[in-house]
Amino acid sequence: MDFATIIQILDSTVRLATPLLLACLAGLYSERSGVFDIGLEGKMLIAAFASAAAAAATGSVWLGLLAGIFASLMLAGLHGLASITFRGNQLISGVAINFLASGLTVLLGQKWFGLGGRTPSLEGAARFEPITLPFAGSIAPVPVLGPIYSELISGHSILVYVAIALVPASAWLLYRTRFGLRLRAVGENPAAVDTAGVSVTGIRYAAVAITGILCGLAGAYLSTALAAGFGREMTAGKGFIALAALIFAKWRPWYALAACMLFGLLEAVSIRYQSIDLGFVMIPVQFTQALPYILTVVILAGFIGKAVPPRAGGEPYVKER
Amino acid sequence: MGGADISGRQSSAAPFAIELRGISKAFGPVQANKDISIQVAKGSIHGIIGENGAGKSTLMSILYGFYKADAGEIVIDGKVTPIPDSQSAIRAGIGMVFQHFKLVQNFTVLENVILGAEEGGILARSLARARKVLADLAREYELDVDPDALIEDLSVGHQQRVEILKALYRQADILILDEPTGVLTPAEADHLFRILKGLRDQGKTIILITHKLREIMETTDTVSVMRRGTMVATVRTSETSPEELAELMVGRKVLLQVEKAPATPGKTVLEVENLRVRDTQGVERLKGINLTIRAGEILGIAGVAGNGQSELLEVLGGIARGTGTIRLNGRELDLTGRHSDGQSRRADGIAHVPEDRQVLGLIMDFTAWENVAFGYHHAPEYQKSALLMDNDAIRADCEKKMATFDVRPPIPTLAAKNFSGGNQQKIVVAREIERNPDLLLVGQPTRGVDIGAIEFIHKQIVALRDAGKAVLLVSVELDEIMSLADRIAVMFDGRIMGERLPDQTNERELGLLMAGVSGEAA
Amino acid sequence: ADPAIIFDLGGKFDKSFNEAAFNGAEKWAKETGGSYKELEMQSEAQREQALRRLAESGANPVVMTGFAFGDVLNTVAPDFPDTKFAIIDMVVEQPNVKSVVFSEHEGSYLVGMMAALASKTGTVGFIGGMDIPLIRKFGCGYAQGAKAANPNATVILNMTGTTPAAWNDPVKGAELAKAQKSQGADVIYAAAGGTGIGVLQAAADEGILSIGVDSNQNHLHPGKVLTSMLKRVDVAVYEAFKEGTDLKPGINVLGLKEDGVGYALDENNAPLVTDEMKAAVDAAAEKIKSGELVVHDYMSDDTCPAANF
Amino acid sequence: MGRMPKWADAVLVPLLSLIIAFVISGLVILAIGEDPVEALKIMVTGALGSTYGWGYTLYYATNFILTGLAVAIAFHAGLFNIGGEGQATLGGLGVAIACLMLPWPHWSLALLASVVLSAAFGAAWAAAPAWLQAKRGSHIVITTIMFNFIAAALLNYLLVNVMRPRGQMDPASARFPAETNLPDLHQMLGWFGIPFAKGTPANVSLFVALIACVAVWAIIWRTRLGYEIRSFGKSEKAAIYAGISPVRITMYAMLISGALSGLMAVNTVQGEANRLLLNSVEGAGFIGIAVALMGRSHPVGVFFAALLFGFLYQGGAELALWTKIPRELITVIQALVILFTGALDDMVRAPLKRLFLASGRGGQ
Ligand SMILES: Nc1ncnc2c1ncn2[C@@H]1O[C@H](COP(=O)(O)OP(=O)(O)OP(=O)(O)O)[C@@H](O)[C@H]1O
Ligand SMILES: Nc1ncnc2c1ncn2[C@@H]1O[C@H](COP(=O)(O)OP(=O)(O)OP(=O)(O)O)[C@@H](O)[C@H]1O
Ligand SMILES: [Mg+2]
Ligand SMILES: [Mg+2]
Repeated sequence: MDFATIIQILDSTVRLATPLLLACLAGLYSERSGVFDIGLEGKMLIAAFASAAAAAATGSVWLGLLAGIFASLMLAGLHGLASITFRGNQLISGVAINFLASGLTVLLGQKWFGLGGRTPSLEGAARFEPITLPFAGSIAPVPVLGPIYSELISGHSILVYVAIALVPASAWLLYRTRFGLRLRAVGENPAAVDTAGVSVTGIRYAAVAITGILCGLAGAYLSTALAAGFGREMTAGKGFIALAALIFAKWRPWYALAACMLFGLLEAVSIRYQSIDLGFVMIPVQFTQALPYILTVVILAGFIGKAVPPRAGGEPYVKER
Repeated sequence: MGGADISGRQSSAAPFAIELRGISKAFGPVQANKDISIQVAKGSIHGIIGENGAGKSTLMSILYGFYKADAGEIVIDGKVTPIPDSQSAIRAGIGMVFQHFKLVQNFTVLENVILGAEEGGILARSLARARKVLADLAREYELDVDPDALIEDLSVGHQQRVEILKALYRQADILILDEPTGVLTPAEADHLFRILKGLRDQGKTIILITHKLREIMETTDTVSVMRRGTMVATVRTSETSPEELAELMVGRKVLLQVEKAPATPGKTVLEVENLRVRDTQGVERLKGINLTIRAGEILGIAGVAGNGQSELLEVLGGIARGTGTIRLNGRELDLTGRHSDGQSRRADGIAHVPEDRQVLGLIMDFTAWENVAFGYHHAPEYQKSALLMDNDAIRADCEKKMATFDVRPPIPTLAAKNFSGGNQQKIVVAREIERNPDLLLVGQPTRGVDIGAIEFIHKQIVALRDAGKAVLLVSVELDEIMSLADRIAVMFDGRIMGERLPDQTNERELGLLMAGVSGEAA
Repeated sequence: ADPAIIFDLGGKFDKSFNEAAFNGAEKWAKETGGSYKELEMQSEAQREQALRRLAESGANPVVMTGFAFGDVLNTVAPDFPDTKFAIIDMVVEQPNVKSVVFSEHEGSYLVGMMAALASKTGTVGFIGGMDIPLIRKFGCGYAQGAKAANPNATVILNMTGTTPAAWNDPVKGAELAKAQKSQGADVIYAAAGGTGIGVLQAAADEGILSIGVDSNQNHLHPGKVLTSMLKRVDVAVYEAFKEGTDLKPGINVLGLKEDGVGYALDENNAPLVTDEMKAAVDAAAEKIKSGELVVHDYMSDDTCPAANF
Repeated sequence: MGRMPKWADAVLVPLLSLIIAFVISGLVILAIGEDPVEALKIMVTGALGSTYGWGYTLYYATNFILTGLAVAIAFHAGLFNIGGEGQATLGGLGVAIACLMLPWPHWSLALLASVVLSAAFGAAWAAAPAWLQAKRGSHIVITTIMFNFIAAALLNYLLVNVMRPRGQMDPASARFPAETNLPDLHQMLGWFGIPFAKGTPANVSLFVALIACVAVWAIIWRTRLGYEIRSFGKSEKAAIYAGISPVRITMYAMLISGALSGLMAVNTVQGEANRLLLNSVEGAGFIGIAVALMGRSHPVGVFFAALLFGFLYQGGAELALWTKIPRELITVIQALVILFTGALDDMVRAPLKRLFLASGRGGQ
């Protein structure tokens, strides 16, 4: 494998990891606050749809982004209502939200655009274009560093940089601020927060809202940066992979970055090398396609100890039974 | 009714620190508090006692804004102060140490202390300030804990200090403690009461809930008694006696002393040689234990919690694995293999009343009758056929046990979580003792249990001994050990420091052994 | 009786196969002013249900798109001897069934040639939806064409996935296209339903050429889609509707000769297709039509001379 | 008494929640410009108005019962098995092998064989995640998701390269011999002279599912294993105290769960398609999660929830068949039903409880 190929695979890794990373960080906030969220997939999906639809209608990707965030926030609010206010089952709520998004996106898309749930293709200002970082052109010829900077680091859409910047930002928010302290506490022992005079409900809603916003970014990235428009079910299970990454990362921001990059890398490699001819035997494409999943299991079993979720996770906070 | 005109150390003209008027609270159909009124004078220690489920915790939770009262009002320093939430309680200068600590286990002490009382959005400043304040408080009240330690690494005694520090950090003038000594060693409890008296002398007001009459008598200025949701009396401590309080509480005379005949030990039932146990982190928790128990004998294990007593019970009960030898009636038991689990131990004739009934001894969501079979679900009398269990038989058995052990309410289909702590404990004790085991392991049998139930449980343990069975009793309550045990072994740091006979030793000597001062030196 | 059409699981707006069928039906409706009944499948078990219900309701003929109906049609057709059925992409031998199959390998051969001719790097790509025989048939024809135009050409063959999502994953399609580009491909042929949209998009973004499939997809990115492999499902549906109750049963193989497959040339891609390219491809097309040149059909023996699956 | 009676909790609350879900679904239908009353009529008559409709409703319900039970029994052990898809996929493989392996003289023997093999294959596919959870602490949610993807890839490979008869276009196995075809409800009820529509996919597997319901109920509430599973699910620590081995229970619960998922394939692969298709599971594994949650992990609840989802599936199909309403409407209705009956039920329960409490007090 030559250097250029490595750069290309890593470049692909960054692109593929970005939606995972955004969704994974999204889940991190919610789950750290004690609200489990298997509805990441649905929120991403509806955001992907809303942002593509709004971008197609207005021609502005920024309005699209706002619409995506708004749509995702609505579903997040629904999840909050079910799991915080009405103390419902968080798994059921998540499952329902996934179904809801999967149905609504096509239903509305068909009603508005008549393209079977697809939005029109986005062009120009209706899409996030790659950003060329300063000096990318002039540095490019420099050996090793040149390609790394100009091809791997430069040339992604703004949301990629946002996603990566969100990692230190989240770490800081979580471990260095009052909000972060309360957020983590509420996921571990809500009664402690409650008796300390802080509203458990307030913190959890805030966390769920952040989850909504980040899922909005993830969805918008999919449909307006990676692709140029929405297609039905276009999240294709990424929400679940993000969830896996979150568990993998033991609910920590920097680990989340590593986990998502790993998943991105595994997928990039399996895309790059489909059928592998070993001479005596041909490894079928199905095997390489399953490889990221097989490796995930292997890594999980071999290297990651027991992942302990936030202690109060999944349980609604009830003080009077 | 309550609300008697009693004002502790202060003159009755001064406003009360706290006055509750006509507080009522129902949980669904359960009326936990009925029209309760009390007055607590500023700068006094006020005790509240009552049976399990009498409504003490509920009342205090209302005062702290954790629960909302259905009716009634709260008056603080003479002003009617609505307390809809804990925030308001804190603002009104109330701090509470709950029976089950409200601490975040994987946070540091500092983080727990500032939680909810942070200054500004960034933590660094709050942490720095808290560190200073904590140092001051530690000096002032002997409340030192390592501010950077994780809560999960602290002993319960230290965890409780953190809870008190939390309240003091918020400048509480009124401190409520709900069963603070349930999990403390005598030394820790003494220390706590010293702190509380110090706080009182600085003008703080303290409400103390406890089941231990001795603590009430020694510490409080006034005491209120609750029964079935109502306040039955409030009296000056100096004008009452434990016997009177006990009778007020339970509504009948209670024996505060265990009555038992001298032991007549028979053949050796349990022999433990060089028993060693490591925990999951690989730390050695038992470092070569040797002991024997004979039939018709109660061996009491005294010691500060966390010195290996739990591990000893766990290894004998088949929960943990270890090395060494254990012989029961001369037969060696498996310590590591397939036959080292709880099922095998039960089959061998060992029954186990675990220290933590809610986490180990019961499935809180199961009904009482399901819990009665817990651990004995393989017992032949509970089977209908090779495959099916005989639920009717278990239910019938449960009814019988509930009757003999006076479990209230005697409803087999009620979930375990809906029984009060004392009655939960009775279910566990009934299940284990009624098996008529050769060896009974008992850990903290009366923790958090009211005096009526304590009396009953103690009687049962003695009865089993008198039936010629061996009992291993682990308790951090020296009182309990002194009055129940026929022989006392003191554990410290995974070792047995020495053995004493109850009538040839005293609390001071045992206390020294518990602190690791060996027998010869003491 | 009104005719009816049943679309396969991809849905009638898949921008390729089913949509072509839909266009054919619409064309018929517009021209004749007639109305027709349409259905979209949502689950495997509904295939039989849909067929029976339509036949019972009197629809005639009943046209269905996709090989997956073959099995069911075999059992349903005999129960409705008076109803005519037409199935696309599959052969069902029943007296009241018209089977329309396309020689996709021939069309793919032509676009494969065109790809190799347009390629500057000598490497061309193929992205299929799922590794199933039909898609291999496309890929195999394409590879033969590319090798014919440039014996040294390298053909990269990729499949999107193994779950139904593989047909609807434009993001992965785009990523595959980028991966192929980084391996040197500068023309990529997508036969992957909705996933293909992503392939075409990525190719346009990356400044390389792409080739559409089934419908004419040249307009999706004018000047950036080299051509589209046309599979005239629309014509087949249109014809079947037009024949109406007189639908002629039997097997209908639509190849180059029958104008059933081909490549698209319109104002969107005219600047991309040089006269030499057109000449070479048209010459090959003639040879195929005349039978002088036989493109190997993967499905005839599950092997491919030009590619390894 | 001022307590909410059990029947209200078990029947009234879900019913009211269901009504809310349907009312909101009606609003959605209005919003896309269709007539909700008409739509409901089509759904009800289409799914329940004829034995024909029932034939489909019950067919789907059969799938959902089995996957719902699978999720439910894992839930009882405190395990979240999202791997129903993959386990059912493998179950399909088991059915195909059973049906193609031997020339069975009669369907009943073939059924026996396919039941055994599908359950075994499904269980085997659940065994690895179970073992990894029990021994290595690998989170079962992740591993079962991963095994879904791996199962899809495996089946894709086998169907394309191994099991597909030469020259066949479909990535599907050969058709099973006619002797293995299971009798459908038309045939079975015909034996008793009860008329039932011909040509519907509901078949004898329905009874397999019903037997599974009873068996699961008995396992959970009547056997020692079930007692141990429930204990372990409620509290691992307490289970160890009682001498219940976590590894053993995790394995058993997941094996049973996987076997139930696998059994689903008997219905789809042998009962309906008569050959193994690429996507015969069609998301039933995921629906099973919703069914189990809605059914509160009780076999009776699972049965009714499965019936409800069967109705939605078939009613929705009819809707898509006869109106211009896109099929995704059904997904939305499903979502609303799951949401309101499963997660927002307290919205109905809390006021209802207060109502009962007030009336109880008033009555005293
Ligand atoms: N959150 C709750 N939900 C429902 N019922 C409750 C709740 N908390 C307490 N109860 C009931 O209210 C009554 C009073 O309980 P409370 O905890 O106040 O008693 P207590 O006097 O503190 O008992 P103990 O001495 O055991 O601590 C009991 O019957 C209890 O079962
Ligand atoms: N009727 C009820 N409905 C629901 N939950 C109840 C009910 N009664 C009691 N509980 C719960 O069961 C717990 C045990 O009751 P209770 O307060 O009497 O015991 P406890 O004293 O807190 O236990 P411990 O002995 O550990 O101190 C209560 O905290 C309460 O949360
Ligand atoms: Mg209490
Ligand atoms: Mg208590």
